[in-house]
Amino acid sequence: MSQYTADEMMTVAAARQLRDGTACFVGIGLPSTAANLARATHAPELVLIYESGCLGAKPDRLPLSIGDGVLADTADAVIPVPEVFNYWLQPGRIDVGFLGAAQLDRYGNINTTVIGGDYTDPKVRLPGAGGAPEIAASCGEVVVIVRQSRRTFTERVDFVTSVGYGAGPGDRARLGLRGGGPRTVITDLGILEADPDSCELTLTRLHPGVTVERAREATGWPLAVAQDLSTVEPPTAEELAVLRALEATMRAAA
Amino acid sequence: MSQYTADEMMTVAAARQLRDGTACFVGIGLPSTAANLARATHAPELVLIYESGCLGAKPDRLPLSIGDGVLADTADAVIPVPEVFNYWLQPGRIDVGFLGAAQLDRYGNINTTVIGGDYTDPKVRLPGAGGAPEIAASCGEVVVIVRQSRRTFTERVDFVTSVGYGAGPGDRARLGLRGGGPRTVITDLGILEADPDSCELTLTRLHPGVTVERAREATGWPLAVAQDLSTVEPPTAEELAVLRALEATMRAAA
Amino acid sequence: MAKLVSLADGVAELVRDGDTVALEGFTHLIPFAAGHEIIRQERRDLTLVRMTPDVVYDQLIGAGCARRLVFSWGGNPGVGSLHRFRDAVQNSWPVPLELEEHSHAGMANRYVAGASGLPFAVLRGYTGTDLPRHTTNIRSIDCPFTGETLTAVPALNPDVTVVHAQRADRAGNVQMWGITGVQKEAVLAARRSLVTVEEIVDELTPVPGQVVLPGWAVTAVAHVPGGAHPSYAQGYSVRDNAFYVAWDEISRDRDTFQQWIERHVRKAEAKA
Amino acid sequence: MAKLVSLADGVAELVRDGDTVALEGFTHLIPFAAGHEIIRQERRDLTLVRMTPDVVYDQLIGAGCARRLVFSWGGNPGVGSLHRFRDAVQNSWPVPLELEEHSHAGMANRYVAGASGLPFAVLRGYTGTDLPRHTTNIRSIDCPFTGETLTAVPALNPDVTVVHAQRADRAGNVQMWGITGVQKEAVLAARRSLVTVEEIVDELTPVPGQVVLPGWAVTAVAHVPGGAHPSYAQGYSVRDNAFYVAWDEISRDRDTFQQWIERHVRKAEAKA
Repeated sequence: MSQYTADEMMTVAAARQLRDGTACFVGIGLPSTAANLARATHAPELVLIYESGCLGAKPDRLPLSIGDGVLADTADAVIPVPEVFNYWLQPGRIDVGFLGAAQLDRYGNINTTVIGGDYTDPKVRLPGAGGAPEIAASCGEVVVIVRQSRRTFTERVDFVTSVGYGAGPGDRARLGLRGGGPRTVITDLGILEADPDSCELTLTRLHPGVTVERAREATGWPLAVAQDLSTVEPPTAEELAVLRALEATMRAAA
Repeated sequence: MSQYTADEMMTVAAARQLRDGTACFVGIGLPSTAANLARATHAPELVLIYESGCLGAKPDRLPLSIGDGVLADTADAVIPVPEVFNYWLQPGRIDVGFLGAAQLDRYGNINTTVIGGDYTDPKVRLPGAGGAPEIAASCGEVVVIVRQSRRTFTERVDFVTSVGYGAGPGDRARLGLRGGGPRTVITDLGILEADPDSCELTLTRLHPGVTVERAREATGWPLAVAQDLSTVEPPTAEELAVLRALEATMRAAA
Repeated sequence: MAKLVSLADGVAELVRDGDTVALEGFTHLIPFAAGHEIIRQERRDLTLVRMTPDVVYDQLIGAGCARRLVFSWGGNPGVGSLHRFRDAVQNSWPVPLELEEHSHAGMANRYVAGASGLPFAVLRGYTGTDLPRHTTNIRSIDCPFTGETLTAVPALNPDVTVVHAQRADRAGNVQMWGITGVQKEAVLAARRSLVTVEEIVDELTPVPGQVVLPGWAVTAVAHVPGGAHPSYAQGYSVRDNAFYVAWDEISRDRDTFQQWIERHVRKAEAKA
Repeated sequence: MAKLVSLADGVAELVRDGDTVALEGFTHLIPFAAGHEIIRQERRDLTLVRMTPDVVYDQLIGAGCARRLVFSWGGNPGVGSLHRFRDAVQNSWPVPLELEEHSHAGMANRYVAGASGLPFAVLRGYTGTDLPRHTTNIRSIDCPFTGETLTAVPALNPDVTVVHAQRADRAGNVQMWGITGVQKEAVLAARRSLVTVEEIVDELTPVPGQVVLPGWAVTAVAHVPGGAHPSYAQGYSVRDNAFYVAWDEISRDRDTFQQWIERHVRKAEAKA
């Protein structure tokens, strides 16, 4: 078996979440890499939707931005940005939304706005919401990809940019959020899944070589661990080869 | 001078209302003929907008329907129907709207819905509103083209499909209608214009050979007549030639 | 991915008695063949939705398929009145026809709201007209920022929308161009959709002014060349203006209408 | 008909101190050259509006043109943070920067409302997030039919919108294609508009995926080849990804930033 990095494991694990034939709302970076990896391996009919307006993009290289020309050139349709949100995301036509996070709490609430201080005088000003609040609200389910650390996995997020399960069970329904919420969080250490009853993110799988203790240390709340905790299959040779070839296309284009 | 029909006089008079460089919302029939006549004579830069989504259509023959292929083929842009109403008509971007009428009252309120009986059991069921209510509401001004008769020019319309000046001065402002309303009514007998103070349609011009008495007889209310009533210039030889050539293209295509 | 079906199977599966059905197409690309198949399959109690119920709805109404009509302009464009529509409204023949009547702006926005997963749309419309007196589906709404009063109309979400397009590929991706009206919104607003097309191709070459509906947003596609006749499909056919004129005569009388439907619709074979 | 102007004259006439200014372009077709001209002409106290304030707004903010930013995502796409934006928010350098922060869905709908002549837009958005706690421009609204509570945002109507497009003809009709983002809505929502273009042509040949803005809906057009650099104009140029990476280094430090602006913007000549 090949050697691989923690980021490669994370990307492969994320790609495996994507079922063939579903529609996936993709952001740039790891989500885009994972989605294109899925399309190049087990999910050739995966529909990639980029918020720039590219529906059904089929890039033959990794795009460098969500508005990369290769997305428009290969899309089934290029549509105006308001239409992306109004006709495609809002009515729940998109099965899976990928999100990143600067902070994440145990209910999958996400912060990408400000850290520390207060809103008008923050310690760190982050990019903000982008499409995330409505992706989190309206996609069939949300997959979060984020490196796991105490700084990121916090007891409380400093700002709720995108709602996960709010304060727990029933909150999404009370808020009128129609999508299923953050079902899965893929990290460089393993996979967390929302418990169907408590909605709490629960460690269900570890990447090969990672211990529960390490995962607990990288989590800013008492981490729930599944009784049937299992180990993620390492990347196959094919997955790694395709992933590396994809990443090489990105370096070549940059 | 050539011989001409009352309909030709009406069409030429309507065409003359259109100033070069303005944007005009055109329905099929006489309005379309008049607008294309204007474009072929004194107003080459007149922008024709058809509710089918053709912005800036430049047909070289008279279209047979508002969705005639010649409109799409020659338009600056073909846009979805919702955009016609939301981005172009509603914000007041269109200078002139042409409307017809089955009934019209002295304040330019228009009925194209039902005549006689009541709404659920009418004597005559007409086509209904189409784009007219919002054309009447939002265009810079409205020009009505309609043959004048007691049946059409009624004391009260049986159904208000499109609002003119409502019950008189101030009503458009009270209703929040932003366009200027029906400034001019072109008939086969002459031209009526809304009085700036009373808003009442007032006969200001007669076509050659038509008497005030005939106009009064064809009006179902006591017709106001301007003190400086004048006579419309008859169609010029050029106007008639262009109009007839346009109409010949329509017969050829039908 | 949309299924490729025959027109008969598509209508049998997707259009049911009592459904709210939208056939859209603005002068161009009107799905006449699908309308005829609905008549042949004797659907009943339909709520028919269409901005411009013209000849195709005159046929469906005269054939007794409709219980209710939601619309904004009902006429034979460029010709005159719809006699079957008038006969249904004025004389309840062959069955009574309820009307829900709007303006084009209102109907277009109702489809937009439906396509957008919103319960209503806001517009500047209907104000001062008699239309709101005859439908409870036109209400006022105040802007939460300026206090200004505007008009609200509820979303339209047909059970099934039927449209005609120029082309589809084998995955059911649909491509149409020219005047595309409100078809995209009507398809996206519907629970199910059926698209008849002039041609099924291996690959959809891009065309200026095209609207593409991805196959995963369409339920079924049927290959029905000429399925828009007597309307037209830009690049494939021209409008049969003579038929629209002839319809005035055919439809004026109940008997001639019934003979025409019997001969040209009920006893005709589905086109595909 | 739009006027054909030089970039310098267009900015001088259309962009005024204190204006609300939108430069739009979603990764593609970002009007960088116009942004630089605004810096050269030393506009002040602008309210800058943009869904994705990226490098072009980092430059305008660092150069002291902005008093306020209305936005939904402020980063250097694919690279990281915007250092001038962060310095302005965190340290008020060179001047304090007020923020009005939205989501993409909210901003897109605000432009749609602006283009539509409506005072507000309705969406399913923001619910449960902390965004409404920090702006009064996010409110709730009840559906007059179902009673459901949704979110309302007010229309955006910039004093001036600036976009870059591939082509215009001599009457000022503008044609763009590829990813066209929210540019049409941003132009139609604005009181005035300035479009920079790669090319002025005698006739606009139709292109698949094109958006055409008629000349009568545009205030002025300036011929500015390369005016989107370091972003790109599909069919004319490719994105200068290296510049986006380099910007991280240039902008991290106030002095290097100022030197760069001095050399590449203030002392450079307008491109047209």
